Amino acid sequence: MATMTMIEAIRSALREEMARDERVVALGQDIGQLGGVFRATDGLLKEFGADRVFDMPLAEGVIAGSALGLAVSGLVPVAEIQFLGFTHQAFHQIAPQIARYRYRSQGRYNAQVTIRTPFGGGVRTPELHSDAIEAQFVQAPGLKVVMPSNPYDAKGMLLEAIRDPDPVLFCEPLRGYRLVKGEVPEGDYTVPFGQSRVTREGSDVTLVAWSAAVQLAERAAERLAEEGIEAKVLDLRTLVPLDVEGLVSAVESTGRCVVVHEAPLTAGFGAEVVATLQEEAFYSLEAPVARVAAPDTPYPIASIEDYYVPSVERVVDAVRRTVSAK
Amino acid sequence: MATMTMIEAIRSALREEMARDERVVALGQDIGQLGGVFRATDGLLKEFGADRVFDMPLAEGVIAGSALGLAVSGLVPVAEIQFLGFTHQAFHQIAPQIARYRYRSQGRYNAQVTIRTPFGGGVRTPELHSDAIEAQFVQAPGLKVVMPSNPYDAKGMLLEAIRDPDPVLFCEPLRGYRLVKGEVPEGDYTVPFGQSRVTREGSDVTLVAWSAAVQLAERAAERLAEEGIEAKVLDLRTLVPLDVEGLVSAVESTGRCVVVHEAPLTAGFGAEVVATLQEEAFYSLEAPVARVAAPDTPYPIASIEDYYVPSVERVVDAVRRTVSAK
Amino acid sequence: MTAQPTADDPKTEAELDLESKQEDVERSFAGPGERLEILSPDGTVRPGTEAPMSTEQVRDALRWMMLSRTVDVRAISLQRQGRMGTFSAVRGQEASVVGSSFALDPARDWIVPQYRELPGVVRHGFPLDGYLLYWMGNPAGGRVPDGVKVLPLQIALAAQLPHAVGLGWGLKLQGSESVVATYFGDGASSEGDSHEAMNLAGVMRAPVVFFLQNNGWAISTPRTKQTAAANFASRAEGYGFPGVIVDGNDLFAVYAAMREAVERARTGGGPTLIESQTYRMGAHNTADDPTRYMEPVELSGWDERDPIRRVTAWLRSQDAWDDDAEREMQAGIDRQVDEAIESAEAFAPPNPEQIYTHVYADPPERLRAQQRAALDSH
Amino acid sequence: MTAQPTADDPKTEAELDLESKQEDVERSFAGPGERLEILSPDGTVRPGTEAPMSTEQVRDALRWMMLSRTVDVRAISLQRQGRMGTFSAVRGQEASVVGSSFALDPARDWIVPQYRELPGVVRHGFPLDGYLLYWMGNPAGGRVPDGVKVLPLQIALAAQLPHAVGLGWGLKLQGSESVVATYFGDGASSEGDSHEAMNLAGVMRAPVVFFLQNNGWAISTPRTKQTAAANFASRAEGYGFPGVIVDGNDLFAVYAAMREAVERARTGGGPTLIESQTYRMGAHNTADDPTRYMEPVELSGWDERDPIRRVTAWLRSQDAWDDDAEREMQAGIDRQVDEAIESAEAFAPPNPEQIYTHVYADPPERLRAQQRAALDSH
Ligand SMILES: Cc1ncc(C[n+]2csc(CCOP(=O)(O)OP(=O)(O)O)c2C)c(N)n1
Ligand SMILES: Cc1ncc(C[n+]2csc(CCOP(=O)(O)OP(=O)(O)O)c2C)c(N)n1
Ligand SMILES: [Mg+2]
Ligand SMILES: [Mg+2]
Repeated sequence: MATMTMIEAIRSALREEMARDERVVALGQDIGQLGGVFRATDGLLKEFGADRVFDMPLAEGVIAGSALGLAVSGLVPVAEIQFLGFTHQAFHQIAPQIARYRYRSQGRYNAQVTIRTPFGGGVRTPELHSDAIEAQFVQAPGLKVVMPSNPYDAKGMLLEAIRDPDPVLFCEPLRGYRLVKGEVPEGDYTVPFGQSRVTREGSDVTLVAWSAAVQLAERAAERLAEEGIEAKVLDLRTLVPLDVEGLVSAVESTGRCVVVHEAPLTAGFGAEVVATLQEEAFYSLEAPVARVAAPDTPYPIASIEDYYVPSVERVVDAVRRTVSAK
Repeated sequence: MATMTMIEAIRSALREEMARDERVVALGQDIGQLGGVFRATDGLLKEFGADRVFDMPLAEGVIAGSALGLAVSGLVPVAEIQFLGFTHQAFHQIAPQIARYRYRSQGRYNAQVTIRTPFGGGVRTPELHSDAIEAQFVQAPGLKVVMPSNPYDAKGMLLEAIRDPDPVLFCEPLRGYRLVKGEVPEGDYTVPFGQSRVTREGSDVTLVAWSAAVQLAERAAERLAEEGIEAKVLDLRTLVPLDVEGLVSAVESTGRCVVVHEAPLTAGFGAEVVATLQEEAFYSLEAPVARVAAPDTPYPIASIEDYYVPSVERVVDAVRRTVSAK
Repeated sequence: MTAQPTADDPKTEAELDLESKQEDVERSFAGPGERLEILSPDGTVRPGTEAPMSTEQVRDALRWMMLSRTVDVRAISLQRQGRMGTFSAVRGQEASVVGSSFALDPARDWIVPQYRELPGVVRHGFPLDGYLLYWMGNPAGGRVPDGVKVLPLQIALAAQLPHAVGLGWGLKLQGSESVVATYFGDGASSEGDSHEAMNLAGVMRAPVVFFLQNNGWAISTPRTKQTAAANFASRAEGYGFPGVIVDGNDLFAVYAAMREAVERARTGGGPTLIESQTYRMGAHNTADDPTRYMEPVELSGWDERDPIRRVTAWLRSQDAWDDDAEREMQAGIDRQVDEAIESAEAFAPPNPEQIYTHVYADPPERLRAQQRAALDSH
Repeated sequence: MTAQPTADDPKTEAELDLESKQEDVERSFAGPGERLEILSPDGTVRPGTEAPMSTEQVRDALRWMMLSRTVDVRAISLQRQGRMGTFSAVRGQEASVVGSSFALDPARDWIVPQYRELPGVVRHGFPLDGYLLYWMGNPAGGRVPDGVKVLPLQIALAAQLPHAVGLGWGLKLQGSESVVATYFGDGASSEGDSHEAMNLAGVMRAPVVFFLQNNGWAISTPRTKQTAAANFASRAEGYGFPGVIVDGNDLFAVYAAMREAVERARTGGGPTLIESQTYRMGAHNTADDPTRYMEPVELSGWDERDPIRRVTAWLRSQDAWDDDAEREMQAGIDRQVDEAIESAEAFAPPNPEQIYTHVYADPPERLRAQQRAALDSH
């Protein structure tokens, strides 16, 4: 096992899978010669050549839409959209086209398409680069929405995504690209979708998070431990499919829950987490499930983003209120 | 007061406001000579002329995006997108552009833009015409999302929308266009946003709905009354702004709640309703809030749509379970 | 506002509008002198040109054109009887659709349709009963049979174009000699997808023929409100590949232009944009009322340009057609259409369970639970 | 796969790629013989053309160009010191931006920018300190002062183009004689928004000038991977209005072409697409490392085409420029830039409350509550 950053884990998944399966092709803006604006695809052009790694025109809609066509032709495309905020430009191809192609064709065609895209705040990017709009893709049945939080999952889930016969939106936490490190096996392994993971045990409250918010929850849990509150941290890992069972049992075991996400509060995926818990674990809940999220405003400009993205303090506060409720 | 259908009420709001305020212009596909595919704009071209009513090229993105420019120029555009399912094509102009223009410009410019668009099932339209994707616009801070269920509200809320200095997505229930009739005042009146309305009193359970689902909830309530269950029906009317107070007090008064919507269950706006109730009315809830929604699949083809869109039976079933819980 | 109609004479605007609309319709046929035309309205071949198809091929093409017209009539009547959903007729565009499809090889080439190409996709292998089933609202109609190289009909206009480019590009990467023909309308051409797709096709030299059916209308919107360009074919230059205009009511011109484009694509020459200038001889679909926006002359005046009439006139001039032949062919077509309708109507009725199938290869547990719950309650 | 590099010689591909990339760069300057060029690299006016600006105007334009270059240098160094966020330099495109803006009247015309037009929007009235404030990440920098006819900088490429069209069209409807100039890059031109906007502008004959700065690159993507078209100006024909190509490093050509386009728009002649063929003489922005994709020759070899050098050479030939004049002007610019940076850095520091303001005129109660809660906790 080697220690890798998120970006290294992603790059190694791409490299290995392209070597293993010659149907895999990579496409996106600046992914060739430059190796991607974050170097996720660094070296791929050199290793696999210009017939498998494509610098695309600046048009997200056709990056997504042509990936569907490539899949129908028999290839296995892995597309990069430079930032999740620019999937807005491809929304009409992702939600009503790629996600529905199996359904529309009643199983004749499937869209084995992976769309990789970074998102999330805290790194002082210009407008629209940090938008956490993952929940908007959850209402696109047919699509899977995958949210790795660490290098191990990033590699294993990216391999799973590329091999999944159905389309996957694979969201990468920008902030974690170089900051989050972890052990990553060299060879082939996959992390199945729909299986959440407890990253820290605790009996007083369950913190539910995904992507970069997992580290936030863990930091909050450390802080809480100092004051004697033991928080369990649950990494959802995938929003679609949602691990209802894992979620429910993690929360039932503590009776209290705080959901943490980077997207604005209203209609963020946290709402679904709460609604699901409320339906499935109603009688185990000892206090209202709290949500710690960004406010209902656009992502602000760099100098004030730290007041926007949920902080350890806000999580700690919410947990304190939740454990003391009733 | 005259009795009007939904479509007549909408048309009368457009006509009256265009007569009252010469800055108001209408634009959209087939809205001129044809009067719109549902005749919402019938007669406007003749009455107000080709300098205020515009048949647009077939491009939803620029219908929305140019409406923002028209607003900046000093006009008050009312754009029609032929079906909500085709706002997918305009998503990149609505969510990250129109909705954020006031914020981006720190108040220098505002997008006084109304986007009218029909949606909803039960009328045997081709694919994509019935999609209920309203929740996807709730995560677009800066935008208001308005969901009239009846002619009175349709007119009053459309007038409110056109005069609102901020952008409004105004979703019209396709199924109700000609079916739903009601009393509508002739002259000028507005229905303020963020005020839900109890359309039927009841003490056993509260049904929360918006748009065409309100009539569904009402029919279910009638059926339930026959078996002695008294259901209150709450019409949310607007998703943004959300009337948290009205919602909470309507549900607190019954202690039980069922949310009904046409969109797929997972991450539909029903999730937000449940999450909000759970946060604000936790100690009043005597049973889990149930959600009656479409399944997590794309909108199906015409002949099976009646099994997809929530039915009176499904609402009645859910209420029975909810009132007998505990 | 400038140039606003005076309140007391609002009609002027409407009148002006109608006049300009009539001009529009004419204008959309005024090619820049470079429109490919072979078969004249009177059925003669224009001087200096020649028929690009054999008499046998022409008879075969005529059969597809007549079949298409027959299906239109029957489908509209089925719709009126409540036996069919919304239906978009091909009437007027038969030469455009059939002529272009005849240049394709169903064994290796692909069609990526919009929704108004019935005889083309059926000739390519999509069964007629399945096609009708789709418009009857049966989910089974959505399934293109295995081996048939046609993608699903597209309702979101122009969204098929990026798919066609990806498909063609992918086939080329895999060393195939297949060509992808994708269809779209004058209306669809205004969508951003149309631009992004053609531009990418140019960059990748994808073997794609963009077949733009300019039928003068997008529902009620005339061509001149769709674009200020003199024609659509000129867009191709901006993508680095050839654009050609053909008389879309001329079977020979359409076929010849398509054959050349397909050949170019097949031999590595990249994409072509073909603007087929044709005319929608009727309503947009069964829900549309064209009298609201078309003049009676527009609705009837196109009969002389009827693409079918031209072909029969030519066949007659070749002594390869007469009333008997016509009766016989029509009778055969009627039987075929009857059978297809019967077969579609006899098809297994739709099943609510089909809502849940083909969403995912391996559905999330939550979706399985929804399916179980629904089946319990039905 | 066809044409895949053999596994044992993977370098061939990379080498081939580099070669073709160098060709690309050259090709993006090979206009089709119709490129407007007035001022040669050596500072002389080409035979048969004449300077379209007075010496005074040229000196003024030069000042804006030098200001721009000075801001670039200072901003990059501020960024390295952590006093400024990501910054996109104008270097190499000064003639393109300044020349085009000089044809606009700040009192009535509008600029709808992308993000690489600093001297243009500042000349139009956007204060330099406010501009810097924006890139320093202060929300106040987003506010265009009242009365200044500039829309906010746009980060989502090409999304500004529909706004520009709506603005121009709306102004025309209200009887104004204002013209809207909108800027976008060769990269942005591939977005669907670019097509939809230009097409609508044609239909509405909106008084809009589409000023496409083809600087050869979109981050690392060379022009020839952006489109297979020989040039971008040819797209205009497909929208029914004129398209022109200018040497974008030639202040006179840019100004002359823009002046004509603005005049056409102002007098009801509708839109124009101007392709300004220029060159990004450096990194995409402060986060970019162009040595990964540009050859050293590409990075340095453009100095002789430096748009500033040409203008000073011309002024010298007119005896209107010398080393003293240059020193003096540079000193004044340095003072101005110092002051702007000082003023930006002295600006009221950002306030977390600004997260909540300007979202709505009348914020929903829930947002107010979020704001109250946040303020309690800070
Ligand atoms: C993205 C999108 N917007 C709007 C519609 C509604 N609509 C259906 S057909 C049509 C007109 C299409 O015109 P054209 O592309 O010329 O094709 P034609 O019907 O003439 O064959 C419209 C606006 C749609 N189906 N898709
Ligand atoms: C819709 C969108 N996609 C991607 C990006 C990321 N991005 C920022 S600048 C850039 C290149 C822009 O190239 P061009 O339009 O030529 O402008 P230039 O930077 O050369 O001035 C890209 C891809 C973006 N900002 N917006
Ligand atoms: Mg058409
Ligand atoms: Mg560029």
